[in-house]
Amino acid sequence: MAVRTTELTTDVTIRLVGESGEGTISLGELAARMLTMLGLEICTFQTFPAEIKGGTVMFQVRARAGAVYSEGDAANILVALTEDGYHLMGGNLAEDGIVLYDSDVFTPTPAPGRWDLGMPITSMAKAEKDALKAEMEGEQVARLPAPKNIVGLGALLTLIDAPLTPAEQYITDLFGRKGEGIVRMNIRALHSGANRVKQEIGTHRTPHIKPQERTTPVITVSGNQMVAMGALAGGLGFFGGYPITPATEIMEFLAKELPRFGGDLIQAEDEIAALAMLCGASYAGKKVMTSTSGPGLSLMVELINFAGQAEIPLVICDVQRGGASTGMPTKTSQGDLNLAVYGVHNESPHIVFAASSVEDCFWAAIDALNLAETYQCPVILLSDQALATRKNTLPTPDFSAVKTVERIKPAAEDLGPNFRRYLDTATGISAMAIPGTTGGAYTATGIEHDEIGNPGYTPQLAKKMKNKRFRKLETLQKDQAADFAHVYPHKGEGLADVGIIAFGSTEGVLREAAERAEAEGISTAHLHLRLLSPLPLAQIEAFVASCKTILVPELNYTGQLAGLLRANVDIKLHAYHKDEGVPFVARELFDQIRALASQN
Amino acid sequence: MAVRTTELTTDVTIRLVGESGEGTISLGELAARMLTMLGLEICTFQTFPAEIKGGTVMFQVRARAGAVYSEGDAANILVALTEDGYHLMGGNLAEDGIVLYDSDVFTPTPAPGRWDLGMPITSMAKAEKDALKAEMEGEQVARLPAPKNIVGLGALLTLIDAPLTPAEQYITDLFGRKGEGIVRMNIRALHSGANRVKQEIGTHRTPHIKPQERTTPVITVSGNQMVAMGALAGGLGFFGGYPITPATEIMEFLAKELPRFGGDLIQAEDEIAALAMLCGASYAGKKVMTSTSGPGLSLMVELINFAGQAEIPLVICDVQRGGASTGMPTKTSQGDLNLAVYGVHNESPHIVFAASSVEDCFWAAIDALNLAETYQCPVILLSDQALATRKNTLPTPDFSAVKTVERIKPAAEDLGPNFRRYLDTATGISAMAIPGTTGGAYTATGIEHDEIGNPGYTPQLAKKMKNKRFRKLETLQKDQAADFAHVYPHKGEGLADVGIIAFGSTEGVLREAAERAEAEGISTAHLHLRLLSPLPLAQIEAFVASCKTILVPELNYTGQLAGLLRANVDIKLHAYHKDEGVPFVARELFDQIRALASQN
Amino acid sequence: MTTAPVTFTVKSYKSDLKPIWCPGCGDYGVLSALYKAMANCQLDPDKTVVVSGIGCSSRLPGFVSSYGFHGVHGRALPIATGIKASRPDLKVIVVGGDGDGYSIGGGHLPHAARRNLDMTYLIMNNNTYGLTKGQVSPTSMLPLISKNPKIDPKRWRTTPYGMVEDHLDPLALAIAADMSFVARGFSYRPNQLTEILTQALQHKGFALIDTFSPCPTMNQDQTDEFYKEKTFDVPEDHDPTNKGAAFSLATHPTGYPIGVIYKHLGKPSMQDEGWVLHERLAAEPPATVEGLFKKYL
Amino acid sequence: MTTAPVTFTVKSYKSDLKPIWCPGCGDYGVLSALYKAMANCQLDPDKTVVVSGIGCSSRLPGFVSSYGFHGVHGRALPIATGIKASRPDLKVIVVGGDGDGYSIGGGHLPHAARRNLDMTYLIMNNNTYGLTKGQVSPTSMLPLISKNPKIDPKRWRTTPYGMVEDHLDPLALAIAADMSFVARGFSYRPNQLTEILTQALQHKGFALIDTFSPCPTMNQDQTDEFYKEKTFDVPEDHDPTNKGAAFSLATHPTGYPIGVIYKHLGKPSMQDEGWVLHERLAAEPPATVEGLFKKYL
Ligand SMILES: Cc1ncc(C[n+]2csc(CCOP(=O)(O)OP(=O)(O)O)c2C)c(N)n1
Ligand SMILES: Cc1ncc(C[n+]2csc(CCOP(=O)(O)OP(=O)(O)O)c2C)c(N)n1
Ligand code: SF4
Ligand code: SF4
Ligand SMILES: [Mg+2]
Ligand SMILES: [Mg+2]
Repeated sequence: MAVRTTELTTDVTIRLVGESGEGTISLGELAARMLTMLGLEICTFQTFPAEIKGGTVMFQVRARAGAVYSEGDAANILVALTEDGYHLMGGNLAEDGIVLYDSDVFTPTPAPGRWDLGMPITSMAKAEKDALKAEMEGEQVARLPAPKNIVGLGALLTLIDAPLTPAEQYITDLFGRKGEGIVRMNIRALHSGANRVKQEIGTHRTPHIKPQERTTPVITVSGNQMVAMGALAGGLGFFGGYPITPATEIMEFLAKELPRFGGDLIQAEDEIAALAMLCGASYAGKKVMTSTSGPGLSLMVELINFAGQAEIPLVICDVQRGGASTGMPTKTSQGDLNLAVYGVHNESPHIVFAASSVEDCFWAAIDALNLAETYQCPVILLSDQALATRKNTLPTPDFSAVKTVERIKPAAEDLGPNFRRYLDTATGISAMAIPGTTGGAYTATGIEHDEIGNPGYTPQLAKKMKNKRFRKLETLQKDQAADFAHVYPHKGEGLADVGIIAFGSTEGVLREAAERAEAEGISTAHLHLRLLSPLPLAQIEAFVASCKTILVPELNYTGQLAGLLRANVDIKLHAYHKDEGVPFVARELFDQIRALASQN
Repeated sequence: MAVRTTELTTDVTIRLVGESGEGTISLGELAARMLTMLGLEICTFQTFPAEIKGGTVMFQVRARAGAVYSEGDAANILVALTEDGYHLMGGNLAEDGIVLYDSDVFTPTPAPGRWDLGMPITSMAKAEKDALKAEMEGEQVARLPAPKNIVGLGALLTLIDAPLTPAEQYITDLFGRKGEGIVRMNIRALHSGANRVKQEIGTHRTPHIKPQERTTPVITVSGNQMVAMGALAGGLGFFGGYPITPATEIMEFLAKELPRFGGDLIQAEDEIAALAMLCGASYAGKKVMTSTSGPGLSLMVELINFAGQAEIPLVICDVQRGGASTGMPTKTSQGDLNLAVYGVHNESPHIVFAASSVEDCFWAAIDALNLAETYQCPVILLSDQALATRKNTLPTPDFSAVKTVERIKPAAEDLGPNFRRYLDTATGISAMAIPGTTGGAYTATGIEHDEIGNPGYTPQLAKKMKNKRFRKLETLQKDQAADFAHVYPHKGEGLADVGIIAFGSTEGVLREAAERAEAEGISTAHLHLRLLSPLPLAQIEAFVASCKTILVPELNYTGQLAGLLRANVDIKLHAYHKDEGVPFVARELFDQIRALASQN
Repeated sequence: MTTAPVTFTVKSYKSDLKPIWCPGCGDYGVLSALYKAMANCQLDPDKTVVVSGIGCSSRLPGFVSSYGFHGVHGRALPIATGIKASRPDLKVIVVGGDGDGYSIGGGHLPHAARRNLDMTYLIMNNNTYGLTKGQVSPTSMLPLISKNPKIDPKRWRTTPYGMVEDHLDPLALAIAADMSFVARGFSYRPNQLTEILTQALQHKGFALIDTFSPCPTMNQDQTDEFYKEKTFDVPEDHDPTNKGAAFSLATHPTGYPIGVIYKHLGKPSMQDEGWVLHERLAAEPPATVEGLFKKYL
Repeated sequence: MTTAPVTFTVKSYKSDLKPIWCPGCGDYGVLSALYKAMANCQLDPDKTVVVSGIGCSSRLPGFVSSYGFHGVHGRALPIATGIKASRPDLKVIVVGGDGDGYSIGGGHLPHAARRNLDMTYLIMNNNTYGLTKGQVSPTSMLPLISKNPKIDPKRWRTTPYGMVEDHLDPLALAIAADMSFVARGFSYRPNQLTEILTQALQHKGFALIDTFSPCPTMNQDQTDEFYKEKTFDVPEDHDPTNKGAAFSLATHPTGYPIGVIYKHLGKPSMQDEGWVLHERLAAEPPATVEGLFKKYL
């Protein structure tokens, strides 16, 4: 056997493509799990077909010895289980990339620099299954899927020169209750994949990350899971929702967990009913949330406006997906910003907030529930498909930092027959009686109304009450906006060559691009907005003043954040936007930064 | 009898206030009719209570010898039938104004300069009714309302020194079929009102407009009526709608007339169903329209986006009303601009258009239907409560100027099994087969799709097809935008002192303010936008370059047009906005212009 | 009826806001029957929420001195569901019009039946859209006997050539949806209506009361006289727990029964199940987010 | 059945797009029965529109070579109404899932019945949300016999502690709404389904066919075996024009009838009335906008 060259690296990206429902995702998840067990930090990304069954799926996992900002770009290793998958998602490989393909299925046309490693994965897996069948007869074995994913896992781990022991242990745990035979088959499959790679490896260069020592344990979670757990930490009491990709997982998670925390969840007949239920439960005193995606958010517009006008706290987590209308339900986008900010007829106040990372999903859900309570209005929390399904290794959140805001109850002396629920105060915020409170009875209404809640339409009243409601947003801007505009300052003195303003799930990939720019001598500052409406104007203005030029990158067609900024701030900016269903990669953002810097 | 002083004027504003359902509106309409018959041009304005019955109504009619731009400001004559009405809407009188009040009901506190003319209108009307009862017994007479409005009419006409003969004729025609007795009672009531004024007039100064000679006949129509007639002229084939104030009248008008033109109308079960029906009927080959107001527009968001994505032509006339949510349904506002422009999740192309005057409502409806057909997408046509209920005297439209656009049908050679409904063309516009066309079968869909209409989600396809759809808006900007940005240039040389950019129903009152400014030496240009999305960018830029400073006045809370302009054009502007349920008056706009000019 | 000591009287439920309905509007009668039924049941105004949509009838919550929720058009039921599901200790009464409840909001009805929460839904059915001034509603009726619109079709403001759509039958739909209490009232029979409402308020589960409430301003066809003529009392021997019988009565070919039409006693309620669940989970060690995260280590 | 010369065969209706349903999905059977029924009726694909909402089943229009309309979730019926009302010459077939038709779109059903346009609405009822991967649907069923959710409640992805809501009964609701043709099919009885669909396509008025169409991927409870066991043929002597009998059959306590359950023959259709109107107005002098303006002089 010739001697392999393992390339010691701190950063490896593995992409897996195959047919949906054929184990590609489970192979990816297993690989991610193993990399985590080696002490590495991981970030994953997956895209599904919108087809019910069939269609190409892609799973990408990136592992680093240290914080990992994005799911990576060019893959070091591509595992291709189908020809379609290979053609659709097999582009963008590292220069010395490796293609591990199922030679039972197809053979890729060779490309220079690349190592194409063919392996009859299907027949190898079938052989293991047949071996088990020979050992133990029966229906159960016959119906088992052949362990293609485990063969692949063995091969993959060997390619990156990782030990097999943790995988063996994991397989034993995972399949333990299915019986000893099945464990045996899978362990054999693991080794069969591994051995095959060892045979083929020759002098090929393969990447190898040194296992790391972990001092504190990490969790591996997705954005959707973190939103759900943040909502629980934030005191959620009621959830009403309607299934929709890619938001359903939040509801499914909470269906299981919320009742354990004393809360209730209803699957409503549609999104309108879901939001109406939220309005009712919030009025009744609960902290409430729903999760949806674009089509559902569209249906909620009328009631978002109502809740703004009637001053009812609630949170809508909008997990953005690709395309207008039904569009591309399993792809990603940041295209709902405009609808979230402007989507009410006439005007009532509401807040738009965006989660920027898997970790932030937890905190953003808590912040959103708190903002809703504090300012008594709807909060739209933006996530997106890429963020929602992205898995990261993270330290367990610091629970001592969790603060929750409780509803402002009226003082005893204010209660009585003329309780002024909509009292016109200096902050705009007025106390809200919860049904059951003696002397707190009032009628919540979407009609223009006086302080008591009685309908009224004079110009004077309209002006006074609209000022009252919108004053709450001014209070927010004064009191809290600074907390929600995160600045990554540039290194060095003077103005930054390039300032980046962005929101949402692009934070990580932008950090990566910015660090690369800094490394190449372009000083780069980055303002990442969690609060999008009302905008933290003072913070934006200060940031703009600290940069020579401003780049606003976002994943939508018309440049919605750029428009929002221009509408509200005196700003010159360079908009970079596209909306093709896939996330940014660091390289293209770096290119944008470099191009802008060179124009300075 | 002392000698009266009639003040010859070219412009008189009469305001009537009273309890809803008590004849105030009918008195106003009669007065308007009489003024029209005197050859004057009129403009009316009314506000209703949102209460079902009861509550104060206000009707204002302004008459001029020559074009009348707005419903006027300070009233020359206030007719107050109730004390509540007097207090609520009785402010803002001309310095030498006259208050004609029903002294059976209340007596206003005198104010300097003003002439308060008390008249026991209720008892005078009752006396006439009793007289008739004495003449002819019977149920029918007993149930008649006392002719308070006719007593008031006689008084009003005499106050402005107008002849009674046209009114006598009109009464005879109007009540003729109810019997001779009723005609008699009303004519007596008319004279009783008139005589009472003659007795009281003394040396008081009263306004008098000289009757004009009309060369061409005029029509007296409202904005809602003109939208409906424009739709008929534009070739409307199907209307689906759901009642909502203040848009219902359009549907009610068309329920009667559309079938006579061969079209169909359905009152749907809700606004979502209404718009869904439009999608179906348009796909089936008809020109389609619905009318609604804010809450209904909110419910339509999901399907507007669908129609943009599936490229289905349709028109939504949004008659804006006051307040967010249910708000102030009978008041006016320009608050739905943001929702109309930005109200879709992710992004699909649609067009926002605004009617600027009662006359323009006719042409705007035609333009909207034509734009929908040409660019195969939804067109939102903005009107508002003030414009919808405003009545103007106008020449009958020039029908030879009506042009209608027909659907682009596929060429015979393009039909067949692979007919490409969504062909990616240079203009973005592709031919649309109508069901029944042999070889034209395709599936319209809101999922991202290829040229045939088959679903597809690759980044390449998403990009190509989104470009195709949005290219249509670029074509519109290139080919037609200039037609939809009306410029009133300033008089004189050089830059205008003040440039006004506005949209919708404020056109008239802005013309008035601008002319006043011109008269006072402030050169004022005015760009009135009918097309709001996509914006006619080139035209706006040219206009901005022709002015020293820009004023953007609008009737909403946050300055939506100002934001839209800033988001899209490099512009410095002064926003003036408020949203209290009532239209602008010329004086406040003039004040804004003057203040701005003085800062130059 | 309750035998608890009388703490609340009709006056306890009257708010300071004066109803703004037209003279002669049927909704006045409904409101006063509701006050009486609430007093019969001794509902605590501070623990009661009256929920509505938009319409003339939907202004009712403002006239009751309890907690109120005046929502948007057609969404009273899901709003009420949110209140009741999250706060079972509150009494929830839902009110509104036929347009609100059967047209734009009609989709929510079967699902309210499925959940069977303890709520009373009182529809003031005037067979038209009152507030928007007289358009056809899904219950706008053709002269009884002939349902054929060719015969004397009613000309509403949106059907100037006559109605072209059949009207729907709320009671039949309610029974088909298996609502656990289905009744019809008539505002011009105040005592009977009070009695029906009292029963409904005491019913365990979801109760629908379709109440004829004439709109003299916009509907001159279905006047109080019309209803007086066309309605009849539910026969003494009618067994409301017999679904087939209830369906026949509801679809009676020549008249409109007034009274309790259908009852599904003991129909499970989402709420029972919910509470059983909460009780069951309450026995488990208290859940914490910290604990949850352990799964993801 | 039609006796016209055969111009169109099953092949005429197959499009180039290959169905993307899971192996074993009931929708395959429905699609092929639909092809056959269309051939039986000799529908011209160029004059036929197949309309749907969103869901696995709603992908069907793409697999038929006629005109198609793949709309948004829950709005297939009003879309189809717009097509049919404005183009009565077209044949309109509406298809979709139980979530699409009975949950988000359920509010449109009674109004389709009221209008009674000539349309066929074929619901592929798999008692779950297929496309979003297995949540509870309004027709998600508890084991028959006991409707009490306490007994072995089905744990869907959004009801992990068991279902807490009763399921609704589409046939009973359809009869209560007086739809003029109400039937149930089963995709594993292809010939019967073809026959029912053929009748429905030939029916004058609105026809609903609720069709059991198993989803082996997401619903392992209501499998083809389950349906085979629990369904029975509509008895020979059943009179579908008897509304009461139809209601009893639809609400049968121990099984699910397959066949034609209810027919309201001669129920007026909005379309008849519409056309009568058009004919009547066609006799008047042609309307012009110029003429209209004369009223406002
Ligand atoms: C989304 C929406 N669409 C339309 C309206 C206008 N609207 C207000 S009340 C109403 C119907 C009223 O009829 P009904 O519910 O029967 O109540 P009623 O006034 O007859 O008591 C309508 C269509 C609205 N407020 N919101
Ligand atoms: C407004 C909206 N809400 C939610 C969704 C997500 N969604 C797509 S299909 C579907 C339900 C599918 O169930 P069903 O209609 O029974 O069809 P099946 O897939 O079972 O055939 C849902 C909730 C959507 N597309 N649009
Ligand atoms: S319009 Fe009809 S329903 Fe409304 S208040 Fe008047 S009478 Fe009552
Ligand atoms: S998920 Fe179910 S309904 Fe959807 S295609 Fe698969 S088997 Fe059919
Ligand atoms: Mg009504
Ligand atoms: Mg289904």
